[in-house]
Amino acid sequence: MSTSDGWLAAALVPLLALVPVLWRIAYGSPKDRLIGQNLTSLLAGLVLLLAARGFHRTSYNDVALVVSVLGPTGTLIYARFLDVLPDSRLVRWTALAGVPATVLPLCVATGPGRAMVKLLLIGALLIAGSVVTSGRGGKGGVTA
Amino acid sequence: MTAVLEVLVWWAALTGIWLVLISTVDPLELLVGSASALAAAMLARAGRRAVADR
Amino acid sequence: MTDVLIVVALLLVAGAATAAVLNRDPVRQALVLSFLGLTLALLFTFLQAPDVALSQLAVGSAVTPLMILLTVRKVRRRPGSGGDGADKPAGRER
Amino acid sequence: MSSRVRLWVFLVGAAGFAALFAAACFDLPAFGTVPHPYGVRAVHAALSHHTANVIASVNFDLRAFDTLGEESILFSAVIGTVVLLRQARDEHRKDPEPATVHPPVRRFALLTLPFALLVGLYVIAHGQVSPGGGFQGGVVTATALHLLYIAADYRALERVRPLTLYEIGEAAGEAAYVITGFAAVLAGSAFLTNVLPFGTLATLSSGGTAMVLNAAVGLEVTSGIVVLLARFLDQAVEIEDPGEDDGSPRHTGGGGGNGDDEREPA
Amino acid sequence: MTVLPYLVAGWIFLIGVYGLVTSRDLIHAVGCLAVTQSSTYVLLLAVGYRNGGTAPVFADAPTNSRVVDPVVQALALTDIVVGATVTALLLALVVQLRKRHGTVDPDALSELKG
Repeated sequence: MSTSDGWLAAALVPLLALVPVLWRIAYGSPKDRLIGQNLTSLLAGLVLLLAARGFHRTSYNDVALVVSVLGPTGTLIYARFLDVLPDSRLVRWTALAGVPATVLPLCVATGPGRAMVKLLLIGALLIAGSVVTSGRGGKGGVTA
Repeated sequence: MTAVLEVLVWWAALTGIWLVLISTVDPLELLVGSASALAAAMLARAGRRAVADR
Repeated sequence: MTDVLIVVALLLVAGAATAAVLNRDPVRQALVLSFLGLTLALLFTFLQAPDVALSQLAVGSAVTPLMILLTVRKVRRRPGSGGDGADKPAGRER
Repeated sequence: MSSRVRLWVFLVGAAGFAALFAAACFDLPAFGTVPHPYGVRAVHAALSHHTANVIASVNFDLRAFDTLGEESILFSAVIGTVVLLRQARDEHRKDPEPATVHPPVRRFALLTLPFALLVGLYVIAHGQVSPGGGFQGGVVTATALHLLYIAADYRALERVRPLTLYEIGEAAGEAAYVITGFAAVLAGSAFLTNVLPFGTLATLSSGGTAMVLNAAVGLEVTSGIVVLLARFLDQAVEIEDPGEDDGSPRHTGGGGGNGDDEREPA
Repeated sequence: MTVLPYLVAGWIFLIGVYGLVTSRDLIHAVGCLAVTQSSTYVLLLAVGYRNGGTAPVFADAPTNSRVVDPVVQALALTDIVVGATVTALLLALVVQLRKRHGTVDPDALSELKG
């Protein structure tokens, strides 16, 4: 197994984690669905980062960048319309544990440079987005 | 005065981020980057004001 | 290894598409649709099409759901009329 | 046709389609093996025009005329939506109610707003270099603007979104595309021929007219999506039907409808 | 694996059309149409894929690398964005229908017409 296969195998972990998330989104309560949507964009971001490394294409990181920007936006839109922004320890801890566990090895493999700063930026955005959208006592807003 | 300062800070930060996003630096890239950063900086200020005094 | 990723992504997409159709309420469907959009983006990346993935991502994660949710809000707003109200506001026609 | 009959008609048709489609699938060249004569030629053509992103080259150079068609569909779809969702004579507008947003969400949205806009512009600008381009970046840019709706409410968004400007922007994008095409005619070639100098591969100035057309599409898509979402937001938030009561819009909807189970006490 | 992507595309198409046929809510039907649309993207990209190929974007790859087909990608790419605006047009039609006839149930609408 080559190193690029290793990265792709690592990408399989968050990808497979999407299967139970789909179940949650399809059958859960509104709260569960919103948590699921939040978790989806976070996991998708991680998959994309790992896959970019596995395919040896730094330009694929742009897709992860867009996920990290638009994912929380989508979650907040739903929160606004469903009027809940559920407190989710699952999302928070997935972000706080999963993102560093993904981004730091990637940074080591990339080596210092602009690409590394970009990776750190994407990681920071993913964490910030997830923490804000899974915060305690949050509400999407009363009316619009 | 504060307005200029606010936009300037945003502009500097965003130009820095642009430089991180791109892969090769050349003059045209810098020009486009600083112009985009300026637009985004103005929007940042306009957005903050629109939210602050409604 | 790429093949494994593609197969998993394909199955996820198929599952998400089925769930999107079987969720009859538009709001629920919008959530499943954005999941479908994200998994499609992943599949496209594995199929070496990052351009298409970006396109799908941009459209699927925020714009389409927002439009569906806004339509739902508009359509459900009127008082005293609901799903099967064929007979109710008939006088509204011009 | 009753829904039962319709379902049966569908099932018969679906069975036929499934059989034919499956047969066709097994006759297709196996996944991932087939040679791609067009693809190989497109790659050659793109590289000879110094465009690193072959997909952008196909869209804005090799098949630029086709993209003009696509862009026109987009343009007309936006116009159609604007016409359908305009304010009717018997409807009245009310001011959108101000919303109170959870402070961390507001701060996050306000901080992400300029960054998301920058990312959108980055994706547009690098269409001919890295994955991205006017279509994708345009949607990201337009979405970025709506972070202000999330940060506060529709009123705040309306303050920084001069809609007329975006309506003009949409038309200007479409016009710029056509004018670039005719500029090639004036230069003595066919419509939409790539007549500008090609530049250096993988830099911002590469690709000749592909770069210009990409920017035109970026402008049009950004403005188009902003206009679209503005119309939907107007309808959902501001415009009221004649018979509508003035109560809170949120809880009045869907009497016997299928959506009230959606809401949980938060 | 050799036919799975094609079959998945076919499945997405069929399930989308099934949703359209049995839909009792036009907004739901528009969503199903979006699902049906996505089957074409899956089919196109599956046809364009080459084993061991990479994306035909040469900013960070040597120009002699083995690449997948760019033409189908270009087709899918524009259609996704244009498709979104067409979805918007359909949703606008739904809003109008609701205004005129007070319902978004297609069956009730055909009864109205008589």
